[in-house]
Amino acid sequence: MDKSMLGDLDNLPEEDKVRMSTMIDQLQIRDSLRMYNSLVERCFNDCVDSFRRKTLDKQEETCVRRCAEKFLKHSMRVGMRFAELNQGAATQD
Amino acid sequence: MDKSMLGDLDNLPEEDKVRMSTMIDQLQIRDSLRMYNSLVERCFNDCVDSFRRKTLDKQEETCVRRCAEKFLKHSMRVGMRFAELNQGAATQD
Amino acid sequence: MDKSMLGDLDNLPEEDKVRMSTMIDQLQIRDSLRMYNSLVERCFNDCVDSFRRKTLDKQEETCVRRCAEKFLKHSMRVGMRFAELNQGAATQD
Amino acid sequence: MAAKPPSTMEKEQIFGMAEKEMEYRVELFNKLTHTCFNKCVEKRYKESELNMGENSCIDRCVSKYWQVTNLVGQLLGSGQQPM
Amino acid sequence: MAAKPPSTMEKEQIFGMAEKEMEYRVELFNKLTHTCFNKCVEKRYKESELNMGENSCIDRCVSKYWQVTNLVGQLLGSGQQPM
Amino acid sequence: MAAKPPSTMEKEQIFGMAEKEMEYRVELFNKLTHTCFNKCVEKRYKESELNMGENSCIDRCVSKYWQVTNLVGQLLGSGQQPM
Repeated sequence: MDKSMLGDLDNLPEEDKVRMSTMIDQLQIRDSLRMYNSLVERCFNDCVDSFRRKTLDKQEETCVRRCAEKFLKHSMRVGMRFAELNQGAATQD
Repeated sequence: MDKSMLGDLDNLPEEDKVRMSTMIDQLQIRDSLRMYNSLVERCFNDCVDSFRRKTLDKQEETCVRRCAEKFLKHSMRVGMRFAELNQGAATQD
Repeated sequence: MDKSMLGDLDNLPEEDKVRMSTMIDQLQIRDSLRMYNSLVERCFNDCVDSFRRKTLDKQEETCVRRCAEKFLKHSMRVGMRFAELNQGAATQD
Repeated sequence: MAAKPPSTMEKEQIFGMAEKEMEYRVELFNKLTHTCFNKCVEKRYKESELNMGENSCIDRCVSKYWQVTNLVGQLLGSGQQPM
Repeated sequence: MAAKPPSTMEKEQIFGMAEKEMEYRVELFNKLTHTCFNKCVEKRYKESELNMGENSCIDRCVSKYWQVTNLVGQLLGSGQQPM
Repeated sequence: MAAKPPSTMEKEQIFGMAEKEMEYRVELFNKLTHTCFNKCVEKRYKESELNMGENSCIDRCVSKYWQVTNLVGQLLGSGQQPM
């Protein structure tokens, strides 16, 4: 949205930069944990539909593994494309 | 839930009122940005289903515009009705 | 994820324990209110589909009551099973 | 009720509660808005205006959602008190 | 392990981590609850009790969800370590 | 632009805005990721690799999602200015 604000931060003293980087770290930890939760939810929903036993069978386990791996690869690809678009938008200004 | 608490705030000194209004501003900014994100998600889901090209065609663009405009009008109407019900609940006490 | 951290807390002074328990209280309040909101959303979606009148009819009201009661019982059962699994994981270390 | 000014601890709790309360209202409004859009609004988007049928559906949907909120609130509250 | 008291910075990080960790657990519990309700509970709501079939489905669903959580956790963790 | 250092109040507002802005970007990225996974990826999970068709679908999906974000942003922004 507003990229101009990031320029202002260079004027801030050292302690504020520390505070800013702590904030970024905290957001990244929160985001990783949320991603973990939503990945579990998605792969469980897509792969587990029978509740006759209380342990995953081999087929369900394989499905969950592939689902998680596929999602992570997808997420990395989206990340690359997203970064390109963000850069393009930044250099357009 | 608990409306009585809002009465207590009148007793608070000036600096606390400032703090409260800052808190409200922050929540509103967060809410606007979330609304923006969920509006994009909704209109993308409802309007874009073909991925043979990497740019929106005219029909998709029209659909997204109408979707966003319709949602905003809907949201304003819900806001008015919601305010009426909130007022009714408040005067009932 | 990382249970070791909870051990460190015993070394913290009294004021930090107070701060920690305040944090837990705040998270529980937030969680209760979110649960309330998502329960309303779920039972409304499952039980209300006709918009010819502006008040709930008897059948819709019964459906909402049962939905909410059933969800609460479900949630308690999940809580018990979840606690057992958490304990099992803790004693495994 | 009392004129006595609140202590620092009480103040923090009032602010914390007020923040959670506002977050709750914002979330209620957002869920209500999305739910009633799903229930009432035609998704082919042939036009950008809400038609008469959609408008009256929205009004009734908000009213019914509000009633469900109160009903569920009573059920949740009655846990502490005798039914 | 060490008896040395943590510094202010370390304390802030411990509190931040503990908060994120608790948020994570709450979210896990909520997602698990909603997912197993969707998978196991009959939605016509003919009664307000859970029947025997629903109860055993819920127990197994929680158990399997827990296993999926561990399995995905291993996959995510193995990025740093050799498989 | 100006060399004058920001006041405490201004600083708090800058930090608050920066935090909301980052949360917004994270949420945008997450919604985009989940939406394009739903639109492009085959859910039977016969293998753990993305095939060519999925990959090109993902690239186009990201590109179109970005355009929708800009389009909706223009519509929301135009509320304050004359259309």
